[in-house]
Amino acid sequence: MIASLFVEQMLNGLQLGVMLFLIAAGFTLVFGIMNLVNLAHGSFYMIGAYMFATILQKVGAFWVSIVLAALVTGFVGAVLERLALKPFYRRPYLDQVLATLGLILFFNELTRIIWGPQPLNVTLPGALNSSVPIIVGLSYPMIRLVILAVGVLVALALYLIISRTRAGMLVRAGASNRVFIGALGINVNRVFSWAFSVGAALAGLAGALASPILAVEAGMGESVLIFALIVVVIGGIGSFRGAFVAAILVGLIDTFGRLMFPPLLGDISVYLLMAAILAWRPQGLFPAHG
Amino acid sequence: MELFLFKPSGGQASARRLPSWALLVIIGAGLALLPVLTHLIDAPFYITLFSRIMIFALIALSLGFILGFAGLVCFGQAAFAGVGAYVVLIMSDHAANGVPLVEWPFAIGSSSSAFITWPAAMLASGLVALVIGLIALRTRGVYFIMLTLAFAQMIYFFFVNLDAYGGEDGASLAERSSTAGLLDLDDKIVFYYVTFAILALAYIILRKFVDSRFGMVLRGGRQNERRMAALGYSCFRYRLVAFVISGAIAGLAGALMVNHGKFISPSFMHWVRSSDIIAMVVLGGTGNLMGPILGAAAILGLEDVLSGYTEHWHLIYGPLLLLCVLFARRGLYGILTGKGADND
Amino acid sequence: QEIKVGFIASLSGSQATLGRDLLDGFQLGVESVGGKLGGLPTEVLVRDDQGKPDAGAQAAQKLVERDRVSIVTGINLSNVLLAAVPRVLDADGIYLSINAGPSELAGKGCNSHFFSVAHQNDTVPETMGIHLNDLGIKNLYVMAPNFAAGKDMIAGLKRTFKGNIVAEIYTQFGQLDYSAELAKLRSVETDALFVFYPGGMGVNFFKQLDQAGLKGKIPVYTVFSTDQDTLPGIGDAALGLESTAYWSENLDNPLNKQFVQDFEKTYKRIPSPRAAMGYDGARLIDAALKQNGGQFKSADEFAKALHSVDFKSIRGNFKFDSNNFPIQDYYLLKVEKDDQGRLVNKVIKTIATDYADSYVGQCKLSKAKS
Amino acid sequence: MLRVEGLESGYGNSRVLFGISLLVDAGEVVTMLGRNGMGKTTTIHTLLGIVPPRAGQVTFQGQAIAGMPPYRICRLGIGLVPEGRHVTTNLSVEENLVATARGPGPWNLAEAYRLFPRLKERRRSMGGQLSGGEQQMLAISRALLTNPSLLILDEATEGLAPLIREEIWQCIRELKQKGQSILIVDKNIDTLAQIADRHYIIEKGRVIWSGTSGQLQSDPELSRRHLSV
Amino acid sequence: MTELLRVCELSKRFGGLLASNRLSLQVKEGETHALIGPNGAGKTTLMNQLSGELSPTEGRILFREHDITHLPVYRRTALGIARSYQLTTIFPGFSALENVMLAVQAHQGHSFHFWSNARREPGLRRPAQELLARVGLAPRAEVLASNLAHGEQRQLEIAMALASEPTLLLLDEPLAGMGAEDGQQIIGLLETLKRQHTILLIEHDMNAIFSLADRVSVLVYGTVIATGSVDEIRGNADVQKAYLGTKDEGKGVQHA
Ligand SMILES: Nc1ncnc2c1ncn2[C@@H]1O[C@H](COP(=O)(O)OP(=O)(O)OP(=O)(O)O)[C@@H](O)[C@H]1O
Ligand SMILES: Nc1ncnc2c1ncn2[C@@H]1O[C@H](COP(=O)(O)OP(=O)(O)OP(=O)(O)O)[C@@H](O)[C@H]1O
Ligand SMILES: CC(C)C[C@H](N)C(=O)O
Ligand SMILES: [Mg+2]
Ligand SMILES: [Mg+2]
Repeated sequence: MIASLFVEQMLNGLQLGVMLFLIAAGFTLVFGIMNLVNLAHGSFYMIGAYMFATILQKVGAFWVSIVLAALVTGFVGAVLERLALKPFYRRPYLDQVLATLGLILFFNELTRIIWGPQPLNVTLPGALNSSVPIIVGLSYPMIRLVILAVGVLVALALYLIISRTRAGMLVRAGASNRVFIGALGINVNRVFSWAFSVGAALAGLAGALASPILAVEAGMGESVLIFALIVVVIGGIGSFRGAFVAAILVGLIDTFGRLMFPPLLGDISVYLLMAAILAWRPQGLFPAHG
Repeated sequence: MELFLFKPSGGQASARRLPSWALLVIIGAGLALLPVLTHLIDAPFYITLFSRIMIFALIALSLGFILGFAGLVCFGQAAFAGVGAYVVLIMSDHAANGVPLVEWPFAIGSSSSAFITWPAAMLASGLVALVIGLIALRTRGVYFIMLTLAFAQMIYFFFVNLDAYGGEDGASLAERSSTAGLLDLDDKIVFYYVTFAILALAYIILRKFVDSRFGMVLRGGRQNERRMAALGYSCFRYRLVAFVISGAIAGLAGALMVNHGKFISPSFMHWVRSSDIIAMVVLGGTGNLMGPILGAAAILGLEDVLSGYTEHWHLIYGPLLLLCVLFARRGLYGILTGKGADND
Repeated sequence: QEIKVGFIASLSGSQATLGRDLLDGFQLGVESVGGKLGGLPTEVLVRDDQGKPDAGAQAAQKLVERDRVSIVTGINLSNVLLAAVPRVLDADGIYLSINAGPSELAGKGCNSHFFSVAHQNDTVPETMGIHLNDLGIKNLYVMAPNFAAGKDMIAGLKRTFKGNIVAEIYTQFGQLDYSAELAKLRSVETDALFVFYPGGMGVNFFKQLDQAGLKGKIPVYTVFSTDQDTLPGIGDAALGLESTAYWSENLDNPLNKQFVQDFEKTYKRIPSPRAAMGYDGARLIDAALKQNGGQFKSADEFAKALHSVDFKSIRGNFKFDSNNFPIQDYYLLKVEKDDQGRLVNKVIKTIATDYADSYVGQCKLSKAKS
Repeated sequence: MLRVEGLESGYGNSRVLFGISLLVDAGEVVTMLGRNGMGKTTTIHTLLGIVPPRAGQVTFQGQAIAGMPPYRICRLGIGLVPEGRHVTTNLSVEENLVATARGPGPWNLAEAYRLFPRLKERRRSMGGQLSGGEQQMLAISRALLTNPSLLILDEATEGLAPLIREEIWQCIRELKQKGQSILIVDKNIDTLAQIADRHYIIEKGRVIWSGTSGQLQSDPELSRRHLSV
Repeated sequence: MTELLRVCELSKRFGGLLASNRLSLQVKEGETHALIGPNGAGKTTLMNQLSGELSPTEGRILFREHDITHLPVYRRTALGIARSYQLTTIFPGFSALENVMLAVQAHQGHSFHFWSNARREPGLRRPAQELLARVGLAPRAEVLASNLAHGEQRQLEIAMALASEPTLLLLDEPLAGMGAEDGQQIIGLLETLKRQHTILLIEHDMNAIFSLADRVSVLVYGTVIATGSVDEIRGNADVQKAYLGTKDEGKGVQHA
């Protein structure tokens, strides 16, 4: 009994963790590396969820809808970057915060107008809506296993791209040296645009994956945004490895905290974790900038 | 580095539009005379609205002080205000039920008098700021922001779990604070002028602070902390004092807030609220004390006007915010006075 | 003279389906009396509280101070109601609740200008407690969101349920992911589960319960969570769930049949109890105004009329108790499919008749009268 | 190879360049000399498009490049060692070199490490952890690895120990022999006079003198007046 | 001459790298002591440990026989150690005068004054003006520091360092990026300071070193390989091999 509870909670925590990583990865791309605090990153999560709900209704095929939702969100990200965010790369953080706060309000309202103020509910096709036996006495929801798998695969792919490829280096070089990387023959604008879209697509992917277990509603991005921020900061701004470790840590602490701690402690466990880690290592677990 | 490398120079040359003292006079006189105006056009509701605006202006002012002059972007200003509000609520509640606030280790009686509860609110918020500051001020930049956010969220959840006072649902204040018969805070106009007086006083005091030796140390630390240390300053102490002052003022604003709405809930302390406060400061213009007041008025005023036209007012308001930041680089204060607000 | 009604409800967020149904029902009610409440030109000012007490309180304040409405109604959430009602009463307005019925306003805090036409929160789970006793359930696992109504629901249940409460779990209001709670539930021995999860919370809870393979394993009983404002969202995962309520789309009386038919025709969906109470609320205002000769003279006069008017509710038996909360009948409902394959709440049996709430004794209005 | 005519630019309201013209032929080593703040760096930044030109023409290998974004100009075959180094602080030394490397050409990682063995020792360190001089070596190698047809060095020997500085001059002599075109800004005028073919003296955004090394050395008055040497 | 600063067996480790390697050094009261060495030898790292911005892995730093190894920066300043940086660091948003006033205020130690306007205080203005005059910046007092020319910013930085009336001045490449004219001006300034302060100076400009320094220490791979008078060092074969180059370097850098 206790073993199965532990296993189930472990899986829940990991699933929340990879989910957070998908969101935090994009955020860290844009914030940690391109130096843009894009609070509207949460909106991509929301857009991904709405796109998935809409496409699934039309198409009916789960994987096609997931991929399309992520792609469409990436595209929305590309358009947004070009139209609204370009000028903000070199602005102080607070300007970025304010501008992207405005974008959050805009996107929330827009989804309310397009899809109505009530949450959408996504019903999964067939087998995905069932559960699979894992150990004796525990059958675990299929969809959560899918999220876990996709999240881990994406994390791995991302890690390889960022650490091993030239594109990854350029992205990491990013804002810290924008002008002179450009003067060495690199089209930094394009690198940034791509990185931004990929970040948006990852958030969209997270939103699409989450929509069957959560609800699709305007404003759904804000609550995950704050967790994504925490993940990025705990991990060390700009560090992917850090973001991954932190995401898993936050996922586990939150899941176990709600179960084992008294209510107040359960509610604040993640914040306590961040405060403790920052008190111990003021630059997060894996400071990226030397 | 590059940020400075290509900073267009000569921006100073833009024409001065309005001297800042004139702006101050306009704001002050406008607020002082507002009740007369609302009486003339029979729109008493605006007294309520502007009382609210001034309360938020006070919170924004308390943040503008540390943000603009010490570079401390605190993501928990609303939580400080909330603590102040709860202190007033809890003390008044105890007073109404005749239960002392604390019985151990020594008895502390309770009160609903503004002369006791409001300073108590400042004290409590200041103490909370002290504790948070002791830890958070050891970090910089984004890490500081996130730590203040973390502590603010802890306070938020503390009150969410405080079932005795409504938990997440919040609680109503039965009676406004008493003032030993001096003032009737139930009278909207009296309350308005009390709020106005407090805002004006806070402005004057902070104005003095930022130009004093203490203020110069804060500003220096904002521009170049490394250099400050090499000069022999420990910025930490000065920042801590500023942080506590700021927290106490926010606490006072909280005391006003709970008296204004006769209701307080943890959602007043949620991080989204604090981000609203930051928005007010940034929109108004950082690095001066009039900016936060202008920002609070602009945001709450715009909300009131726009929401009157359409329920989808965020669709306009959001992009408007973005455009304001894009084109009004120095905030509303900058637009009105033509001065660089951020130039220390 | 014209009559201005302020209508506040959660029109966005996780409780938005409730707000939508309340509003649709209310407006259908206004339509049903010719678009004029009490024969007066009627203006309904609609505001969204987003499910937040402070937003609701501010909306209420603006409605009474700026728009000068005489009657405010609509609020679906008890916590929002508790924050908003003082604003209305302070400004000498009337508040008529068509959904939320927090205990605070039924007992010590009752007020001659506050009415609830729908229910007092505790009563519904109290009748569920009676049903669970009848079933012989000994051990019960209890879950609800941590807010005013959630606390009332569990208090009500515990008032009548005689068995043992295995665990009493409060979750955050608006929580969407219940995986941790479900894991815990799976690890505990219990005869049955009682939950109160209105709106979006219910949709997620029941879906996840089903996905986790727990639904068939533990009998589940609920209140306010499997109505037409959540059923389409939950889908087949709701089949077979039992709840208690004072109204159902299948309640068999001519007025109700008419209402359900009209509602389905206008809005292309089955009405929920929220829609029904919105409808009743509008018609109650109409009846009270008519009793006063088609005028709103003063809040006091109108309140008197509200309390005393002989009003035909679509739920059948209905009258106001001395604390201005209803005395009414309660039924056991079960989610089944109708002949068109839609999920509906079938009325299984009557559990209590002329049932009053447990707070009326603490209300000073009652003492004045008795 | 590079021809600049009547180039004007500035920052914000202030004009810095008032019509600079200069020429670098294939295989030539050319310098810009001048006191602090006279506009040498600005000239380089303007011809590379980092600072937008306000007037004038720039042609590189026969192609007009004024107004193009910097990355396109540099891809045509210009390698810049910027004043102030500007190495990427959060990439390792090796990544700094690889990220922007471009071929084909004689320069590769091994060549760069042969030139600066110190960099090889520190190859795994982050750019930001290097000492000032190490960063300078990195900036030079980085530019060489783009295998440019024109190399531009802006104060490339600043902060270098005398020994290393001498090695850099030696390296430039070798490059020159291999036919590399180079534009140099530096304060070591005597050394430059030995290495370079021709010189431009810039004062207040104008070219006030140009000539060969021989002409420069034969006119000490010139140096004293315009370069305060 | 008595000993002012003593560094004993100082080590600083960055991961696998020993940036200071059992480094020992003495600076005598009143002397101008130059520190030279190849790039990456650990000169700046040593400076940072002396000023307190880095803390050593091992070893001790004694200032007037007090152990200051673990004191924070601001406490060392109070004891009389002031520094300038390899890259200019000033307060860009203040005028030159205000920059120095802040330094004077630090020295006076009364900064918890909340009420009177600091910018108008004669007690701060007058000393600050004097300091500006001393470094030759008096006419530029009201100019925003960020608008000063590079050389002027370095002068300003020295004025600020002087405000604490320091015994020991730590100067890291004060001539970096400076043309002949500005450089000459700074050298002149250092020559006058030399008489009133003990100076520890890092420079790659040999002319400056040879004209200013009383003694020179050569740092290679984190250790001092030689200390001596200018002439001793110039003639030292090890130093030539590790740093100066075999050719007569004096020629190459004559005009720097
Ligand atoms: N980013 C900038 N913004 C404003 N003015 C600038 C900027 N960069 C340089 N200047 C000004 O332009 C003029 C020319 O500067 P530039 O850097 O081109 O000189 P330089 O000849 O390279 O000097 P140095 O020998 O010091 O490197 C100077 O007056 C300088 O103050
Ligand atoms: N924070 C750090 N992390 C890792 N290595 C570092 C760090 N700081 C310095 N180093 C290394 O320590 C060595 C000494 O650096 P330092 O800056 O002291 O050299 P320096 O003697 O001042 O050189 P230069 O004359 O080039 O300025 C260098 O190899 C540098 O890469
Ligand atoms: C009826 C329920 C859906 C809501 C509950 N009565 C409340 O007060 O919030
Ligand atoms: Mg230059
Ligand atoms: Mg150095």
